[in-house]
Amino acid sequence: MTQLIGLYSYWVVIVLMMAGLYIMIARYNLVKKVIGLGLFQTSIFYLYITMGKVEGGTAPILVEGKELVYSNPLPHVLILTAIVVGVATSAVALALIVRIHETYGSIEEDEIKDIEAMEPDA
Amino acid sequence: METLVVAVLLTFLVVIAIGIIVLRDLLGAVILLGVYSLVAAGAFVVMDAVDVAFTEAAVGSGISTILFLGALSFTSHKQKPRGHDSVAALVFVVITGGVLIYGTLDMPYYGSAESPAQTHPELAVRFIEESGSEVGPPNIVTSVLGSYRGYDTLGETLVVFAAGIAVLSILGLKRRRPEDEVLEDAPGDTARGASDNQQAYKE
Amino acid sequence: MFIAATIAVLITMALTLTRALMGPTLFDRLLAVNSFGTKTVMLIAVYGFMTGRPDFLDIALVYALINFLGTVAVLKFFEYDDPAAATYQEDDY
Amino acid sequence: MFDAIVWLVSWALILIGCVFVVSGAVGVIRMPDLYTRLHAASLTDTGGALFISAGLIIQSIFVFGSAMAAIKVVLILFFTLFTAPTASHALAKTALLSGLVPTDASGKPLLESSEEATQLARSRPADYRSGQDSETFAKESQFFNGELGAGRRNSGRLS
Repeated sequence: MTQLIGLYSYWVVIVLMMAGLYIMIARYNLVKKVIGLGLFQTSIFYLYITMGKVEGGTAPILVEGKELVYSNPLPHVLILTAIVVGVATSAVALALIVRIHETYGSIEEDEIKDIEAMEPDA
Repeated sequence: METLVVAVLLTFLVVIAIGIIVLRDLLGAVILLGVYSLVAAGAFVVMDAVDVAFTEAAVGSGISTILFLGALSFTSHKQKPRGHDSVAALVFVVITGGVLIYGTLDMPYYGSAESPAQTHPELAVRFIEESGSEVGPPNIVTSVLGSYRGYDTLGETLVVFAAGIAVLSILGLKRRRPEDEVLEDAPGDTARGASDNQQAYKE
Repeated sequence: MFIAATIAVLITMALTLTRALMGPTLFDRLLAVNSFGTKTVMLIAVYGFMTGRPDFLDIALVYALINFLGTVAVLKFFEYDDPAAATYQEDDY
Repeated sequence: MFDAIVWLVSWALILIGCVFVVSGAVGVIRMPDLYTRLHAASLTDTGGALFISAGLIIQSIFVFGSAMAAIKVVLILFFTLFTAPTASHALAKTALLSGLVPTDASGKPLLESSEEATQLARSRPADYRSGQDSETFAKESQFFNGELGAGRRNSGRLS
């Protein structure tokens, strides 16, 4: 039981990661793939923040004159960077998708492959 | 109570993720992704990561939703109603998940103060004890972000800058083409994008 | 008292989330999502008081604004998109 | 004594707010179509936020002794009171604009076609005043006074 409570958050994170991975593998729509990527990213942020939490602690903002337990600030810093970089990544991906749609008229991966096979110069 | 709130929010996240998988409509999926970020940010508040919650709410739920909407308005928001649920993908995902869950069995429990991440003398302990006198601001995350890991933040800014340049150069190329060619090339849905370009020319 | 309020808000969030997943039109989802966002703001405000450190209400403030922004952005999308395409009922699932 | 009053008042306010919020969520689940759900959600959202925030303001001033927290709660309340009705209005209007036809209690559509709904949403008060769109105005006033009222009476009799 203690194991269930203690590890529940990790397991949920893994389920979320697998949901994102499944979307990226099984869905042919390119925008949907980027959505899956976003899902995966957020679950990784969650994993890091879970590891920084200390039982009974508060947010790592110093309060004068009080002895408080603070949660670990290092994962927060790493994830702050990761969130911003993640959005930059998906922005580039979406821009590429818009260009693909202009060229091929489709954002379904298999249709694009068919078009490629028919006219290799396109 | 804290653990209960975290558990409920985590369950919400799983439900939303399943909804995103099942939903065939892209616009609905984008809306649900925004909610997903919002719930995750709420859970970050409960787990004491207030700065991360700020950023996740503003960037994950705000900016990225708007980026997705922009992309959808240039393409189409209907996923083709064909079944792509391949068994091989499911098997692969289940096996990977199983291996990862096996890997968590010897991880430190949620909230434990004795885990290596919490007790490393050069990292968390030092930041919490010394950053007030060494750097100054009461918010430890700010101190670490701006001072101890300042070059990291500089690199992050560079990445965002590079991404901005990349998006502009990917999307902006067609503006330099002659007008008629753009109109001929544009099939169906992008006609509106082309007319936007025309307006840009007039202005 | 704050515990009761937190539980009430969590139940509400679960109910609105059900509507967001059930649909049937996109507007229903959007309505549920907007309502869900307001509930998140309430949850964070109440939670701050529950733990006795109500310093983090700024986050609830940010959420209130972001939530409105998101809803209006999606609605703008509808206005510029083909209006007839928006009301279709999702046929599968 | 004073503490007891503060505790009682804030407790009552937060409880009323919770009742609002939960009943609104039940309405969102149970109501038959979008417009009725919107009605349930938007009104209880604003009401619930109002009462819960009032309770929190009393708590933050008298129990926590923090004026800053009270100001922040007031700001949250302020923004919620402005943005929630605006979002609901925009949602209803866009739904009508895209041709989602409102129905009465028996599920009978109140407008003949989705084009009519779009037209209804496109008509603007400014157009009535300048007399540019008198036909739509007549239709709309007939809709709101006649058919909707009839639908409401009808639903009263049915239930």
